Amino acid sequence: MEEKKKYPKPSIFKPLRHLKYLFRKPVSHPLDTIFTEKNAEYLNKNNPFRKNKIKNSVPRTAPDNIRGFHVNDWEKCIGCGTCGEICPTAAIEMVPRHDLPRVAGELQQRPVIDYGRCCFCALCVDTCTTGSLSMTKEYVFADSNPDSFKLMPTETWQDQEVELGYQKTEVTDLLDLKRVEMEHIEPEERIKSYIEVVRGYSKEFAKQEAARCVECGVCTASCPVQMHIPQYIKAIWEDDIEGGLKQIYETNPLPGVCGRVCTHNCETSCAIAQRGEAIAIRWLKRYIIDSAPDEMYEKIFNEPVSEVIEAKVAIAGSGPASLSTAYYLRGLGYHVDVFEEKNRPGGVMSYGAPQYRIPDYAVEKDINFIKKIGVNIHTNTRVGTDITLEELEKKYDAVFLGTGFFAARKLNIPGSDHPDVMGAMDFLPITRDFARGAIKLDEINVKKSVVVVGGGDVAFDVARNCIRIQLEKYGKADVKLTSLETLDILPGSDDEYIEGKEEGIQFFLGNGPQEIVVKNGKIKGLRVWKCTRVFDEEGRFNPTFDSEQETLLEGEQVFFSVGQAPDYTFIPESLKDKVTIERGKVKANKDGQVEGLDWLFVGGDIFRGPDIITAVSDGHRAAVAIDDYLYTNAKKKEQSEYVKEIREAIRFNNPDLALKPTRKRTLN
Amino acid sequence: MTNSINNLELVKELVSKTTTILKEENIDVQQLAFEVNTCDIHHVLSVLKSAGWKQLSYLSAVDWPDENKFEVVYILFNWDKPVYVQIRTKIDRENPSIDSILPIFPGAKYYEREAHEFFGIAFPGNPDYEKQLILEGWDDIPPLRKDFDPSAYSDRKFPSREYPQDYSVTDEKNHSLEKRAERKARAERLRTGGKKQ
Amino acid sequence: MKEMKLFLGPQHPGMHGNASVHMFVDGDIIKRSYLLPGMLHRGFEKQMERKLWVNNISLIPRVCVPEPDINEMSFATAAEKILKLEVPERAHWIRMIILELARISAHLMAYGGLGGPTGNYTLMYHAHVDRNLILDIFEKITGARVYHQYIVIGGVRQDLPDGIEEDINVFIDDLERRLVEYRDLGIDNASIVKRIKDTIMLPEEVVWELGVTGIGMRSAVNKPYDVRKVVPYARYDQVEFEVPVSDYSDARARLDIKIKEIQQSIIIIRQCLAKMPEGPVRVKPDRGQSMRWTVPKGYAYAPIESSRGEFGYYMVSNGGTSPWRVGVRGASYPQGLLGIEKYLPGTRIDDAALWVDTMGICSPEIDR
Amino acid sequence: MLSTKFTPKNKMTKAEIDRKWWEVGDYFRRNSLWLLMYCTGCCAVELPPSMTSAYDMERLGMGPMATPRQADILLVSGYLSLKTLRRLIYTYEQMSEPKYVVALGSCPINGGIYHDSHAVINQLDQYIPVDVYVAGCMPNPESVLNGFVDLMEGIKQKTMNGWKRYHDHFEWYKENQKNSLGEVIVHDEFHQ
Repeated sequence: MEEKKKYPKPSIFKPLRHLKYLFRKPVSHPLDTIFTEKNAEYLNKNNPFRKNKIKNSVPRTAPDNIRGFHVNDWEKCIGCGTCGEICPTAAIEMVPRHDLPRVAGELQQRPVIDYGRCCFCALCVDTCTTGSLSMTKEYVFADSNPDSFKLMPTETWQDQEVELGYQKTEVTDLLDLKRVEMEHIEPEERIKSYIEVVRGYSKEFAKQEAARCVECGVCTASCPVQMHIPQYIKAIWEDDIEGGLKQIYETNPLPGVCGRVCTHNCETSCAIAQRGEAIAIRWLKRYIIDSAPDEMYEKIFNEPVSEVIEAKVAIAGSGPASLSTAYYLRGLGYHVDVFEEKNRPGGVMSYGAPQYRIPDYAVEKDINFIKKIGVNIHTNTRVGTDITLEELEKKYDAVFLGTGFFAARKLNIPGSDHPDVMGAMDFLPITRDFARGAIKLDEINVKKSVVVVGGGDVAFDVARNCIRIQLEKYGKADVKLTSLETLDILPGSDDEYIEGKEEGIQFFLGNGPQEIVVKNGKIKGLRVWKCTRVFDEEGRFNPTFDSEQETLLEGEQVFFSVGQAPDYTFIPESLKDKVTIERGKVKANKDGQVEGLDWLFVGGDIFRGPDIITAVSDGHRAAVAIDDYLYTNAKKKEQSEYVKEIREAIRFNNPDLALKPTRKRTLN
Repeated sequence: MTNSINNLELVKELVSKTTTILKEENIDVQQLAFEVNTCDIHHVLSVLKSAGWKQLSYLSAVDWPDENKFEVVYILFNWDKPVYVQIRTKIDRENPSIDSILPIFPGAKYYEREAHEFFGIAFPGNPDYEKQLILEGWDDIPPLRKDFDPSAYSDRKFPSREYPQDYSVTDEKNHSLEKRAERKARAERLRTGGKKQ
Repeated sequence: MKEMKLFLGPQHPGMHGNASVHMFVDGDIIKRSYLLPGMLHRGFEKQMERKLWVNNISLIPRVCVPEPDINEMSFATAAEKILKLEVPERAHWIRMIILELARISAHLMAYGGLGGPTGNYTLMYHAHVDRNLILDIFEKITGARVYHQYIVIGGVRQDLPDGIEEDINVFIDDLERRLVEYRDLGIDNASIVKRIKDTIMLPEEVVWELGVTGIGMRSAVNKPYDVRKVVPYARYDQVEFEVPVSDYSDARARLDIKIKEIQQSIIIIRQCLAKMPEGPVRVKPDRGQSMRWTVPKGYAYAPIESSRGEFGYYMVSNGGTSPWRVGVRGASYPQGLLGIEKYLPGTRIDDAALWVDTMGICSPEIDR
Repeated sequence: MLSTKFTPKNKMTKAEIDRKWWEVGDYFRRNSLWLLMYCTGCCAVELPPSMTSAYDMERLGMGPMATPRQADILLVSGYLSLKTLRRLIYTYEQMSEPKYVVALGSCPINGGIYHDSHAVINQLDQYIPVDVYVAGCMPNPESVLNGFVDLMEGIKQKTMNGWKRYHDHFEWYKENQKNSLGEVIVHDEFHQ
């Protein structure tokens, strides 16, 4: 450092050139682009020399994507709380708002933001499931009271309509709106056999799908049994199959079945479905069941429940409602006998839904566990013929009826008495037995061309079964499906429609059948009129037709899938007048206890309907109600701590009535 | 840099000649990581320094409570042969101590003081390592250890605001949210280990 | 003569940021000195471990306040190194524009900061007005003036808004013209030069002893030791720029390099705007919703050239939803702590503020 | 009217005279506020634009002041770590009265993003009284300036009396300071 650096000789005049800025326009922002109106008013009044200088003052308008204070569109917001979950500063708290209506897919709560925490990162906006939350261009807020910084965002900011600033775009979105592709067997392949259509997730894909869940739990309220959906999805993501299995069995004893054929109201109300594809909740449940080894099941009830309560319950039928009742009663500590008329238990699971949707091994896996915990299932025993209801009443302390809607219903139109006209519930059990190999192909009466009437899932089951049988029998398929409802109000699920279409069903939607045309003792086809409306203004079923638009759907056979009917022949004369039956369903209280007959409980189709998962919930409620009815008078009721715990869990999880989600059609 | 591959080879050769390498990682084309025995640290660092890696970019520690170890990290850099070299070594978590590298890199002085302050690692050889640097009047375990919970500490020492207004509208008869929370808590209890994320 | 203790900061107009230089002086000459850091300690490294990968973007810009973007960039690159994630091409170029604008703004702030210790307030006013224009551009691009939270793992948060190229071009053209004025007012101003030349020298040996990087190092060793050149990140290997150097490191030389670097940054931004391709700007690091993003196990160190030197995040991931450990290598660590302790003694009291200013000492990144 | 007692018209009590003088003082004070230049946290980075030509705070009669004894406003710009809080209390107690505290950003209100940090306090008004809070993280210069005008208006309306509260509740403030800081004054190698 001895020699000092020589710099070019600096000038003393050069800096003076800056004097030119004296004559330039000032760069300062004018006062009227800084202050709010209130503060401008103060400044105007305060200075005696510059009175009313600042006019129409508004703080500078911010650019388009500025992250200012929040607004929340309450019409759109569903109270899922994802904003609060992601908030890095824990500034967002969800507060209960019971003044909001309680509907499916929404929670009665809304976010409140603490601006003493908020860091204006807008992650809440980016992750909002509905897109209701956004940020404004407002950024000025000062106050002397520190308590005034906790604000509930509504559509307005400080009661003013304001311009929106930062809003989420496709790029900034932090949710994963696309479902992880589920592998399906290709249509050409699957119609050749009864192989299961949906392959199920692999571990990797299941974890990816599970990672999409935001754990908001809006789904649970619309699930009839209120399963712990977010928690078991999280268990999958954390690779904790055992925990997931335990969580599932808390509320659903038929998860293998429900993982395949549930009506999945949960997915309809899923928060992700607000803007994207719902989480594949049903398939994730199936993933847990498929990947849980048999040994793991022992950990659900890790010691056999010996009969702790000396009371016996008989159950008529072995469908979902009956098996659910049996499972929970067994868990509560009762002796349970199930009577089934067919030679396999399962009811609609074994004889209704087709094999390609729900294979026998899945049904067996569920039922085996129910058997394993000590439920006795007596097959080939029909209540009413093999054993009467009166006998059951005498031998048992309580009786549960879950006999279902197993009779076919037909439309009363000309020609419907023809032998080639079949009802769905007559046909489906045959196909199921055929798929099992119990019936030969020749014994099935399916003609070369077929017309199916109905738009529900069952109609699709019939149609797709027909395709499979026709292909095997004749080498080619010809199935027409007609329903009153057009596609937008079709009761069947989207999956069924898509898959049915892929498999070659010809659709004639929006038509009302008028006559089955019979010539020379053979069916020629079905004459239909265009349906102009299905429901009247009050929303009641009241179809009208336009006779001008008439079509003849050609076919040699007609299947009616226009609903099922109960069969109450097993109810003896002595009880007939005590049981009230309204519109085919037994009248009972909320839990299924028949009025006037305290020992008799009902559930499933004959009580509430219409799907498997509701039947399971009926079963759970009935089991708890039966426990209430029997427990106080039971002779022996000492329990170990472990059994007490199980009983407590079952009673705790007793489901409320589900909220019905309003369905959004994604197809067009 | 065109010869970055050669530089990587050079470092690998240099380190493998000097010491036994427990683990080697190629992080990218200009970054290498070696895990070595604690006793070899000084040797490796001085060899690297004399080979041109004379800038100590970073020195710190990582806590691995499951293994009951602290991992001390040294990152060296050579501006002429641009390769970042991470040298790591694991030391015991109980009474952690590692000799100071001040004789090799004088610039390590404050890094070591900080590592002592935040992890409690002793650096014998560094005259000032026990003096407090960033914290003042600290009265708990060193804060960057995994078993220190800042949230609990904050709750204990610094009260949070309780706002008077809560915006809630509640209905005595409506228990849907409470029930939901109870169910959630129950389901959470059923979890069995699994992989902790 | 009796030794006397003086504090420079934390509350002192010549001090940048909330830190304190303790000096023991004899007359005007500093005998002993050290920095008292920690006034801005927030426990960042601990906080990062406790936040999700996605949440961290709202935390990290706060590590260094005058130039927040380098934190985002360093964090994102470190995570991308562990993830082995390919960032979309356009995102690289946008990142470079942001980083260079941030560098200009930090340099302007430091250059204007010279006004404090030397009493040249005109310079400070001019520099801050220009810096304010950069903040306005940032606000248009990212939605916030200072904490942009814009560079994220996998790219940038959103694409550039329409018409921003025009705004940037107008600004950098204007700034380029004004650079001459900045020289006139500052380093070529006779009164200032007299004050700053040959003060607080940094000899080459000291550089290696301290481990100083950045402008301090380049002004002393006369070699283009710039992370952008030596270990190029983003697309710095595809733009042409010079690294200004000097072989005589006094306060004036360092400020001279600052002005030259602003010039180079302008050149880089021009090239970026010209070469930037169209296309996507962001890829998600993982499937699923953001709160369940994970980064595989691994270690990475991501060095970035900040306005003060090599700035880097050392990141350790355990495969979870949050980082296991993030260590911050503050660029001003060596000159701020060891430099003040070892090298300030022997200089005059009034030069301490110049050291803090020209070496670029950013107290929040020392304290974290 | 029975009263014959004569009250001199122009005689004011001492308290009234004091009040009048305060009003006069307040008028000048609020039009010439001096801001203590103590950058305690990140929000300080928005102060240079507010002070320099871009937003030009001097149009409000405000300016930076280097020493606490001559300053009117203590600006708490953002979060406060424990170490700073200690110095802030020294500074606050050194300032001459009347003195006002303006807190910028989320952090002094309820901890902000550092609410769970081991080094940062959550509520500033536990330790010293605060007169105006400005929301934002960080607040734009516009918000800062609007906050200052709020303060002026408050001075006019005599609602900004945090410094009186500090006198009245001195024990309470000291108690809180002690609970969080341990000891307000430290003795270590840095402060021999």
